[in-house]
Amino acid sequence: MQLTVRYFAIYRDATGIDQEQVEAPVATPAELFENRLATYPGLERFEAARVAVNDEMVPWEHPLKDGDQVLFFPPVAGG
Amino acid sequence: MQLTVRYFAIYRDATGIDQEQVEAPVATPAELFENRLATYPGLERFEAARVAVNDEMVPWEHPLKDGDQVLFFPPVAGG
Amino acid sequence: MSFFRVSREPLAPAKLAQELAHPACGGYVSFEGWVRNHQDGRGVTRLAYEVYHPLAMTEADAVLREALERFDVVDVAAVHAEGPLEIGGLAVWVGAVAHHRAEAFDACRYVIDEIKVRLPIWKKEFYSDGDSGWVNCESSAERDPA
Amino acid sequence: MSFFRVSREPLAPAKLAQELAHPACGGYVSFEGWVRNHQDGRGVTRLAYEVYHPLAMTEADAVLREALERFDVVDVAAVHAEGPLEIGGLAVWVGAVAHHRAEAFDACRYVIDEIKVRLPIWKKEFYSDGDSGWVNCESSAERDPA
Repeated sequence: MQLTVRYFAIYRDATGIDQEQVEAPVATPAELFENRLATYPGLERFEAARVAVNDEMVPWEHPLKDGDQVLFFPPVAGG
Repeated sequence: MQLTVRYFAIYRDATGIDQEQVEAPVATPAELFENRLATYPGLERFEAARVAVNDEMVPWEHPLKDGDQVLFFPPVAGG
Repeated sequence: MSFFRVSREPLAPAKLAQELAHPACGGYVSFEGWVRNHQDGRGVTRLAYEVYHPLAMTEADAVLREALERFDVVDVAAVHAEGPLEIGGLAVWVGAVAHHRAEAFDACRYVIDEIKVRLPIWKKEFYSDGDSGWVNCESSAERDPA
Repeated sequence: MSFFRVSREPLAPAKLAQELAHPACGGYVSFEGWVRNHQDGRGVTRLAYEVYHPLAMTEADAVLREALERFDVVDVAAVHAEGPLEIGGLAVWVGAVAHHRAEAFDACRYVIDEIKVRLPIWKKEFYSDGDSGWVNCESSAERDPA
């Protein structure tokens, strides 16, 4: 599966990149995160971390499709 | 008993005066108000009306002393 | 620190907020009461506030002190207008600053609620039909002419 | 009418309030989140907000719509800062106008509460010891090195 992955805030700091193209045998954002963790050990799956696919918030077990853009959001802190 | 009486807002409109000196046989603000009502029929003892004596809020049955300054407050509407 | 004032000049909330600002405080809640163009179904064109200063100050100080005691706020303050106001004009401002916003909300609300019922302040409205009246002082005789 | 914006320019609450002003509305409640000089016992010297615009806009619109539905308010709006901020700077503004102030308080509080937990906005703090960190993202490993 070919995916675009985007990193924000502390995840950008942990990976050193804003986004990347990934070819990975994963079916869900949860699996994708584990897959990326192998490459970037600095990533951490905080309890309050969230994920969006194609600009919609989704559960970590949301089924991914080829070409999806996956956004990993670390815990937010607005206001 | 010699008293100073002050009128505010609609009570000033009803009496046409800011304040007056009154010599009256009254023991409480409630009695004083009734006494003034005889002179100024436009006065009305609203349920939310309040009275202060010498710049302290008091009950309508507060005992008056000679020389007291009595303030009749119609219902307030701040804010 | 907390302050209450009566003002014949237009209220400036941004400046007032600055007076409350404190580098340790993150949450500021304010209430502004604006003059509305209607009241009880009647058009209002302007209004005027009368304030009896000595007791307004005493009572406002008590309200602010109560707010500081009841809520975990760093500061609270209020300013009330006096004299004539146009539609949209600012009649009253209340500000509260706290470390936690919930306390700032509660304190601000407490202060405006108490100000409205406890301070010797009266509001005269001027209606679009040329009439005028003191708010909350409608005569029962006038209200029910039958 | 209701609006949400992300701003790299300093927020101007007085102007924002004017955008909400309506001649029929008497009660305006606002919340301002100011940058504090401390957090969890550490000195903070400045901070920076990162915002993911597309979803921040979508989510903020949903929050404002919910507030308009749940509370009897005439309008609500919010603006959030983006980029670097100094101590005392304005991180977020929320305003609500209503005929009755209780509804304005409730709506304003709802909007800020939801903004803080639902919008994709991240806060990086710079501490007086030279360190820095993303708020709410402290690593459990760092927190408990043993």
